[in-house]
Amino acid sequence: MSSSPLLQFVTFSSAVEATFWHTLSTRKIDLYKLDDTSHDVLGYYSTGRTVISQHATEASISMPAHLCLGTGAFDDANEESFSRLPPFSYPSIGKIKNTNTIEDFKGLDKTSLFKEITEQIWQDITSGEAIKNPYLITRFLLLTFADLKKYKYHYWFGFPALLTEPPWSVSENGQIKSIGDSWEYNEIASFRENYDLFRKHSGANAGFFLVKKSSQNEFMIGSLSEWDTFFENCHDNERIVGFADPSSLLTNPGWPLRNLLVLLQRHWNVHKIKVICYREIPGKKDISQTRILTVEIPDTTTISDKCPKSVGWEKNSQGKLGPRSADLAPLMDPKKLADTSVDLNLKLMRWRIVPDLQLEKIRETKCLLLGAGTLGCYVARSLLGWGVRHITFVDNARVSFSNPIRQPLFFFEDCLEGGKPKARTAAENLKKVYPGVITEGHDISIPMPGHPITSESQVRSDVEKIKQLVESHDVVFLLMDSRESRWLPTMLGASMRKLVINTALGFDTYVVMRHGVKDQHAASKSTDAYSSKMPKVDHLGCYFCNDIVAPIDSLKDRTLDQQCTVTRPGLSAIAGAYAVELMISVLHHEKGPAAPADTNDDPSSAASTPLGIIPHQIRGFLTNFNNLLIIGQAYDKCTACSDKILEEYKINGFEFLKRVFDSPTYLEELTGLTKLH
Amino acid sequence: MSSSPLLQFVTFSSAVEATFWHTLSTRKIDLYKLDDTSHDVLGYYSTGRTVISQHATEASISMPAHLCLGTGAFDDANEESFSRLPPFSYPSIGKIKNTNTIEDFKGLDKTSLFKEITEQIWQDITSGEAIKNPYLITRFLLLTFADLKKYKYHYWFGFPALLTEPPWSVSENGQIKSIGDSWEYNEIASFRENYDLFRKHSGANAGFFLVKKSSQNEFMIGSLSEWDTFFENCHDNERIVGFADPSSLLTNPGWPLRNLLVLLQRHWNVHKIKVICYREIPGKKDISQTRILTVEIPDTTTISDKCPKSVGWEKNSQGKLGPRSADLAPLMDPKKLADTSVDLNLKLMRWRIVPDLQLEKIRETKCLLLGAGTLGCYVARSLLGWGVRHITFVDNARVSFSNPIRQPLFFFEDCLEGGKPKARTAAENLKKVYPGVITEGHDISIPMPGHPITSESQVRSDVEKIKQLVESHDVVFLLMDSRESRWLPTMLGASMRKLVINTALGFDTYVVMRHGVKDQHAASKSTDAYSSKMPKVDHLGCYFCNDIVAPIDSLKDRTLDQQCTVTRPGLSAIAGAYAVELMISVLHHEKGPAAPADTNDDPSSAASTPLGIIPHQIRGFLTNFNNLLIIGQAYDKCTACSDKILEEYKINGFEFLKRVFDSPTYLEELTGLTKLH
Amino acid sequence: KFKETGCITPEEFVAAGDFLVYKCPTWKWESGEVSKRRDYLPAEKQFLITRNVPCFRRVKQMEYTEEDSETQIETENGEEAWVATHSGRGEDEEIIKRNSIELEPENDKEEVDIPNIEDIPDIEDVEDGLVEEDDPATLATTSNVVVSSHDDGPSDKILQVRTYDVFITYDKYYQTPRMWLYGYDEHRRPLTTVQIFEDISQDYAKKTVTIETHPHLNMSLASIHPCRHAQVMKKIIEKMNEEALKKFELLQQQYGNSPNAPQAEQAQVRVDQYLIIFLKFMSSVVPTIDYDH
Amino acid sequence: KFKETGCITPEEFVAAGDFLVYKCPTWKWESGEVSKRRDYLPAEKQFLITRNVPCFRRVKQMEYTEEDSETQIETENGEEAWVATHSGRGEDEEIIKRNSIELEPENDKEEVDIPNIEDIPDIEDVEDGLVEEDDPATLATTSNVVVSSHDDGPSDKILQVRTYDVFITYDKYYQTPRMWLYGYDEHRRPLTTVQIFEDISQDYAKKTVTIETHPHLNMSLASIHPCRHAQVMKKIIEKMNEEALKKFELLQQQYGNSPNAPQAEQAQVRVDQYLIIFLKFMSSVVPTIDYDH
Ligand SMILES: [Zn+2]
Ligand SMILES: [Zn+2]
Repeated sequence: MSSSPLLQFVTFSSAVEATFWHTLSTRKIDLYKLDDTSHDVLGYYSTGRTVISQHATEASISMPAHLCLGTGAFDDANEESFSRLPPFSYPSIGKIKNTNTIEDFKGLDKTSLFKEITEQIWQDITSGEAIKNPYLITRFLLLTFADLKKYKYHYWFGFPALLTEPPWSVSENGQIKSIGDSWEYNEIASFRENYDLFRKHSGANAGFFLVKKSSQNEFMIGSLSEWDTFFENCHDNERIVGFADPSSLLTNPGWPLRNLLVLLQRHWNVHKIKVICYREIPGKKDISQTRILTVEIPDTTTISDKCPKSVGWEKNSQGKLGPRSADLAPLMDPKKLADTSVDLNLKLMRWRIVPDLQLEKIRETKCLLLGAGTLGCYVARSLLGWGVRHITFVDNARVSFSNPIRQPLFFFEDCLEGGKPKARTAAENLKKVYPGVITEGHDISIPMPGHPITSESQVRSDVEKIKQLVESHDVVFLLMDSRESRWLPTMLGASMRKLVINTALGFDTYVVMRHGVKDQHAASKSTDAYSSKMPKVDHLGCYFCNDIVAPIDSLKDRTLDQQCTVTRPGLSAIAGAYAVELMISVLHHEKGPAAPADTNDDPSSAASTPLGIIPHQIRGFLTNFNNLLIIGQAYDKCTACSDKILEEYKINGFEFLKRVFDSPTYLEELTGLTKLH
Repeated sequence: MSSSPLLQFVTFSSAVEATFWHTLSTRKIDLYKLDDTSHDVLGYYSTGRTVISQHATEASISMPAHLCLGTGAFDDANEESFSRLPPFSYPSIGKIKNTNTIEDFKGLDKTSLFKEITEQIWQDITSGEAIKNPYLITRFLLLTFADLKKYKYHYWFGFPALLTEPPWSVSENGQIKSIGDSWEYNEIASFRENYDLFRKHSGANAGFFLVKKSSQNEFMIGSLSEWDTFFENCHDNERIVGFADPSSLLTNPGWPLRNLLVLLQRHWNVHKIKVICYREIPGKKDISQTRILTVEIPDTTTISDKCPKSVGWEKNSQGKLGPRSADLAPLMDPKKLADTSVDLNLKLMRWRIVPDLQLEKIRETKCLLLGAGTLGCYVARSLLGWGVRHITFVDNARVSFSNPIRQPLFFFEDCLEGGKPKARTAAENLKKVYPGVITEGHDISIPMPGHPITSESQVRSDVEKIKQLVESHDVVFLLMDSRESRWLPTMLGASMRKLVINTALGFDTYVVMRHGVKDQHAASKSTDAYSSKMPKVDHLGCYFCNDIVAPIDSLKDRTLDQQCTVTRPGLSAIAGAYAVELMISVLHHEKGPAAPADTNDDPSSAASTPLGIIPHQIRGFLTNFNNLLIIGQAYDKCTACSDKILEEYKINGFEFLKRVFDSPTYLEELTGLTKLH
Repeated sequence: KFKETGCITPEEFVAAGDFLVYKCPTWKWESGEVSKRRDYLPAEKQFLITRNVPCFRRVKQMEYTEEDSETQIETENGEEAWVATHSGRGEDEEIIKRNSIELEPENDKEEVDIPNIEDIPDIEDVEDGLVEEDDPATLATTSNVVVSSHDDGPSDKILQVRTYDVFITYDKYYQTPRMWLYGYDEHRRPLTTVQIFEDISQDYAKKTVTIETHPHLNMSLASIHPCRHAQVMKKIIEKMNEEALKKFELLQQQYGNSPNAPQAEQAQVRVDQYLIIFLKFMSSVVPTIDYDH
Repeated sequence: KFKETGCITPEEFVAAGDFLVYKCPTWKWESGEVSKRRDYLPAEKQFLITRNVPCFRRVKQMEYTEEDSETQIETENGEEAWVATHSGRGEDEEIIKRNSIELEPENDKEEVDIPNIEDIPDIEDVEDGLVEEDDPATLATTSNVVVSSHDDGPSDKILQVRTYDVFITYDKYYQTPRMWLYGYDEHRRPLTTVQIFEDISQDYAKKTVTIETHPHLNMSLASIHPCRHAQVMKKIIEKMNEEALKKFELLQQQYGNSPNAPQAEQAQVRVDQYLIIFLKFMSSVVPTIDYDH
C-alpha cells in the first residue's frame, strides 16, 4: 500500500476577466469608498481540456485549471446569479479583501486571512453544510489592491486545500485511466446522459456527485446528500464519487478533489474510493477526457475535530509565492486609449491607401508655429490630425474677444480678465484635445526690421530663444499677421536649412509656400533625374525674394494688417490645411526641404511623392474657388535668404540683427536693393 | 434787506467713472465679501465751465457741477492720494455704504445715514476741524448696490447742505457780477497768480480761501485758519471769502458755499460777506468765468449748537428723489464684449472691402448641420467665423477617442465613459467658443434607403423631427460619412426648396456642391440676363443626380465608409471652409438657392455676387493642390430630387418613405432607373 | 434577403444567435449594461459572448499546410479581398508543439521585463515572510509549464496560453454582426493592442481593426470593423449555395424522381445559420483564436 | 526720424507726453495696473488721460460751415483717406444750441426707455418715503436741463452733456500713440459701443474702431486702431513743415539778413509736439469730443 504512488493535485490558476476589475473599480469608487471590509465574490471554473498531439511521442497540450472571475462576480450568490454563469461552468465562492493602499495590501495578515477561509471550509464540512452544498468546499480568498489612477490591479489568490496526513495515494499501482479505457461505450453514454440530467437539477452543486452502476449496467448519478440511500446496497468498491475536474492533465486531478476527499473521510470514514474526474468538451457531448482512478489512505488514518492545516496560495508569474498584477491601462486608461485610437486611425491610411506613408517620420517631426492666431490654430489642428506630436507655439498677444470664433484653439473663457497669453493657451488647449501631444507656448515678440530695439537685453534674449527654437525644430511655420515679423525666422530658417512653410492671408486670397533650401548635392549631380524634368529653377525663393523693398513697412500692405486683419473666415482654415498638407508631402520627398518644385501643368508626369506633387507656392483665390501653383526663383539680393545676408549674420550675429532692427534701410543697403530704387 | 433776492445754490451732480465701479466690484469680491460696513471714498470736483454762445440773445451752455469718483476713490485720504487726483480738481470725502442685496439697498434707513454725515459736518464745523481742513464740509454720502452678475450698479448720492434759517440772500439787489466786471485786469491777474501760489501749498484745502486787497491793490490769499490775522486790519466789507465753485451758472454759486457760509456764521458770526466763486478754464490761466457777489442774512440770525437740518439728496434721471443706475455690462460683461468684438470684426469686412456684404442676412441665416464629425465641426467653426448665430447639429454617434484630433469641437474629455453624444456636445462646445451662438444638438439617426425600419414609431418620429428641422432652417449642410444617409435630407431639401450644401470626402479628394432648386421665375423670364451668360443648365443637379443606382449600398464607395473613413487630415478643413464660403456667396445672389452656376472658365465675365462667382460643384484634389468647378444638370430620373420622387413623397408621405427604407430597389423602380440597368 | 445583401435584420440576428447558442453552447446571450440596451433587440439577447477561448500561437507562427484551402473571395473592383485562409484548419496542432518550445523562452524574457513598472518590483519582491507547508500532494509548477510524466503514457504538460473573451454584437448601420476581442496573456494579464494584433491575420484583417467602446459594456475593445462584412458574407453564402446546389444535383441524379428526393431548398443556407458562417469567416481574420463554431 | 516714418519711439512718446501735459495740463500721466506695466516706459508714465471731456453733440448733428477747412490727406493708393474735417472748428457752438432743443426730447424719450430692465423700475419707483425739507435755497432742476434766468443778463442753463474719459497709450507694434475712449451719457451712464460710434466720424473713423482691453487697465474700451496712424502723421507733419517753411521764407524776406532772423529749424515740427499734432489728427476722427489740445 505504501508503494502506491502519491496523488498529486493540480492547483487552480486564477483567471480574472477585465470586466471584473472594471466592476471592482466602479464599486470601490461608488459603493465601498474607503470601507475595506471583505465581500463575497462568485467565481467559476470549467472542466479541464487537453489538446492531444497527433504525434503520440510528444506530450499533449493542456489548458490550466482556471478559476475565473467575471462581471457577475459581485452579485449575491444565489440560484439566479449561478444561472448567469457561463455555460458548462461550476460556481466557487470567494472572499475578496480590497485594501485602500499598497501598504495596506503588503501589510495584510495573509496567513490569518487564509486560515479564516480554511476554517470556514472545515466548519462547513464538520457541520454537514458541505454535504448539502458541496460547492462550498471550493471557497477561496482574494486579496487585492486596485490602483485606480493607473488602472493597475495587484492581487493574490488563495485556494485552501485541507491537508490529509498521510496524503492520498493512487491505488492499483498508480493507474489512472481514461473513461474510454475503463468503461464500455454505452456505459459512458448512460453516464453522460444521467450526469446531464443531474446537472440540470443540481444547480450550484453539480460539480460533486455520486456514481454507481445500476443493475442494467447503467451509471446512476446521485448527490452527496443522498450518500446513505444511494450507496445502500453497494459494496465499498462499487461506490464512486465524481467531481467536475478543472485539471486537464492525464495523471493529476484538480484541486476540488482534495477537500472532497476530506469531506468523505470525515463523514463516511472513506479510506479508499473510486473517483471520476469529469472532463468534457463543452457543448460537444464529448467526455472522453474524463479520467478514472481509485484513491486511498491507510485505513488507520483518522481525522481530528481540529481544523487541519491547509495550503493553496497561488504563485505569481515568476513561480514564487507572491502577488500578481494586471495592467488594464492599455484598454482602460483614457489617455492610452486615445493614443491607440489615434494611432490606428492614422495607420488605416497607410494600410488602405498609401503604403509608403511615413507615419513615424511625421510623428517625430517637430513643428514650430510662429503665430497662434487663426492660421496658427488651424495649422496646429491639422498637424494633430496627422499625428504630429511636437508642436510649439510662439506668440506675444493675448486672447481677445474676437479671437475664439475664428481661432479654433481658444474659448470665450480664455478672453476674460484681459485675455490669456495666446501661445501658452493654445498649447494648453491642444493638450485638452489630445493629451499625448508634446506642446508648449512661448510668449515672445519677434523682433522686426525697422522696429528699433527698446530693451537690448530683452531683444537679445528673445532672439536667442527664437534661434534655439528654430534650431530644435524640423519645420518652421510662419503664421504671423505682419510681414516684418517673418523676416527673422525666414533668415534663421534659411541659415539653418530648415523647412519653412509660410502662409499669408488677404481678404479672399492667400499664399502658402515653402522657402527654398539650396540642394547641396545639386552641383555634383547636374544630370539629376529631377533637374531635367523641372523648370529651370535651381533654388526656390523665400517670401521676401520678390521684394524690392526691405520688410519694414507693412502698413501699405493691406493683406497683412495686424489686428485689423480682414479676411473671409473660411480662408485661414483652407490656407492652414494646405500649409500642413504641403509639409506632409515634402516630408515624403527624399530631398526634404531641398526638393524641387512641381506644378500641375503636366498631369501626365508622375507625382514626386506618394502623396502627390509638391509645389513651391500655392496661391488661392476664394472669389473663383481656385488655386494657382507658382514657382519663384531665389533672388540674390533677397533681404532675407540671400548669401550676403546669411554671411553677414554668420559673421556679426546679434550686432547685425541690431542694425537691421534699428535701421529701416540697412537691409536694402546691404543687399544692394537701394541702388535699384 | 428782505427785498434782496434769495440765493439759490446749484447742487452737485454725481459723475462716477466706470473704473470706480470696476474697483468697487473687485473690492467687494476680494476684500469686503459679505461685509457691508461703510467705507470712506475720495471724490473730487472742478470748477464750473460755461460755453458762451456766440449769439448773445441765446442762453449760454453750462456744464453740470460734477462731483466725480474715479479709480483712486478707495485710496486712503491723505496728501499722496490727493496729489493723484486729476489736475485742477478739489477733493471731497464721502462715505460709501454698499449693500449685499437690492432688498438691503431699498431697506436702508437713508434718512439716518444722511443725518450721520450731516452731523459729521456739523461736528467738524463746531470743533473747528473744518477751519483747519475746510474740504471736510463737502462730505457726501453714497449708497450703492452692485449687481456683480449683471454689471449693474444702483446708487444714490447725498450731498448734505446745512440749512440756514432764514436763508441767505444776495445783497445789492441780487447783483452777481463776473470778475471782469468787478475788478481791473491787473487785479485779476494778481488774484490769479496768488491763488495759484496758494493752491500749490494748500493741497486738499485749496477749495476754500480768504481774499483781501493789499495796499498795492494786489489781491492776497489766505487760508480759513488764518482768518483772525489775515483780516486783522480789514473792515467787514473788505473781507472776501473765496471757494472753488463747481457751478457754471452765471447767477448761482455751487453747493460747497452753503456749508462754508454756515461755518463762517458759526465761527466768526458772519452775517454779510463778499464771496468769490472761483471758476477757471483748466490749464488756460483763464478765470474770466469767476463770479463775485455779496451774501447776507439778517444780523439777528443766530445759530444754535444743535445740528441744523440738511438737504441734498441727488435726484435721479427722471428728476425724482430716487436712486440712479449705471449699466456697465456693454463694456464689462464678457459676453456682451464678445458680441461687440465679433460684430465689429465682421463689420470691418464690409467697411473696408465689401460694402455690399449682407452681414445681417448671414447672421440670421439658420444653418442645419447633418453630421457633427470632421466636416460638421469645421463647417460650424467657419459659420461662427462669419457671424452665423443659428447652428443646429444632428448626429447619432458618440465622441470616440480618435475624434478630437480631427474634429475641432471635441476634446479628450468628451470621449470618456463611452463618449458624449456628438450633436449635443458639439453644440455645448460651440457655446464655449462663443456664448452668443444659438445652437442645439439632436441625437437623431437619419433613416436610410434600404436600411429596413426596426421600430416604426421611432423612425416615424425621427423623420418628423428631421422634417421640422429642415423646415425651420434656411440652409442644410450634408456632412455625413455615408452616402445613404444623405438621401432623406436631399429629398426634403428639394421638396422645401432649401439651400442644400453637400460635402463629401475621399482620401485626397473632395466634393463641395449645392443642390439645385428650380428657378420658379425662369419660365416667365426666358430672356433673363443670366440665362444668356450661363451654360445651358436650367436646373442644377443634386448629389444623386449622377447615380444610376439608388443610394442603398455605400459599401463599395470607398470614399464614404462610415467610421473607417480614411482621409488626409487637412481635407475636411478645406472642404468644410469651401462649403461655408459657397453658402455665403449664394446668400449674396438675388436668386439665392436658385442662382445659376458659374464656372471660372471665363475670367473676364463679372462675378455674379459681390464675393465672387458661385459654382455648382467644387471638386478638389489634394495630390495636385487644385480645384475643378463642375456644373451638373438635374436628372429627371434622380432618386432624390426628381419630380417623380417629390410628387410621391407629397402624396404618400411617411408611407412612401417606409417603402424606400424597407426596399433597396423601390427607388430605382419608381424613377425608372431599373429599366436602364 | 440576406442572400442578396449579406445583411441581416435584428430579428434575424437574434434567430441566428439562438441557433449558434444551440449548436455551440459555449456561446451565450448577454444583456450588458442596462443603460446601453438597444430596443430593437430583446433585453436578454443584446449580444453574444464566449469566454476563455484559447489561442495557442501567434498568426505569424502559423504555417501553411497543403490541406489549407484558401477561399479567395474577390470583390468587384478586384482590390484587396478577404481571404478565408485556413478555413479547413483542423488538427494541425503539431505546430503548436513545435512552436511552444521556441515560444517559451520568448515569454520568459517578457516576464522578466514585465515587473519594470514602479511598484511591481516591491510587490513581487514582497515574499512577505509567507511560507507554505511543504506539501507533497501539490503538483509542482515551474514558470508557465507544468510537466507531469508517468510511466505508462506520454508525458503531458499544461501550456499557459493566451485566452480571449469573444463578443458578437449587432451593428445597426451595417446590418451585420460585429466581432469584439478581449485577450489575456499566458499569465492572465490583459493584452495590449499590439499584442492582440499578433493574433489577427496581418495582411488583411489589421486594416479594419479598431479600438472602440463596446456598445453594451463600459469598456474599450479591439473590434473587427464591419464595413465589408456584408459584402464578404454575401460572397460566402453564394459560394456555399452553389456548392450545395451541385451536391444536390448529384444527389438528385442518384435519387432520380423518387419522392424521397431532397428538395432544392433544403440545400440552401438558412438565415439562422448566418452566425455560424460568420464565425467561419471571422476565423480567417483571427485564425488562431479557437472559439467554437 | 519720426518725420520720415510717422513713428515714434517710447522715449519720444514720453517726451511728447510731457510736452502735452505741460501745454494742456488737463492731460495727466498715469501708471495703471502694476501687473500690466511696460518696461520700455517709465513706471509713472505709462499712459495719458484726460477726464470728463464734454461732447456736446453727435457727429451727424455737426454741420459743415464754410470756415471748415477740409484737410484731405491722400494715401498713395488713392483709397480711403483720413479727412481732417473741422480741424478749424472753433466757436460754431450755435449748432449745439440749435440741436440741444431737438436733442432733449430725444433724450427724454431715451430716459423713459432706460429703466426697462428688470429691477430698475422698482428702484426708480422706490421714492422710499424719502421726503426732503422744502428748501428755497436749492436751485430747482428739471429733468436734465436747469434754466436759471435773472433780470439783467441772458438766461443760462445747464446742459447735461455726454462726457468722455480719453486715454492715449503707446502702441509698441505700430510705434505710434493710440487713443481710447470711455463715454458717459447725459446722466453719467456709460455709453454703449453703438452710442460711442455716434461720436466718431462715420465715414472714415469707424472702420478702425475696435473694442479691446486697455493695455494698462482691466477694462475694455473703444479704441481708434493705430494701423494707419504713422502714415497719416507723416503726411500731416510733412504738410505742416511745408507750410512752416513757406511762412519762414516769408519772414526771412521781411528780416532780410538780420541776425534776428528766425532759423529754418525753428519752423520745423519738433518730436515733442507729436502728441499735440496727434490730437489734432484724432479730432478729425472724434470731432465733437472737446478734449484739450
Ligand atoms: Zn529670399
Ligand atoms: Zn438629384
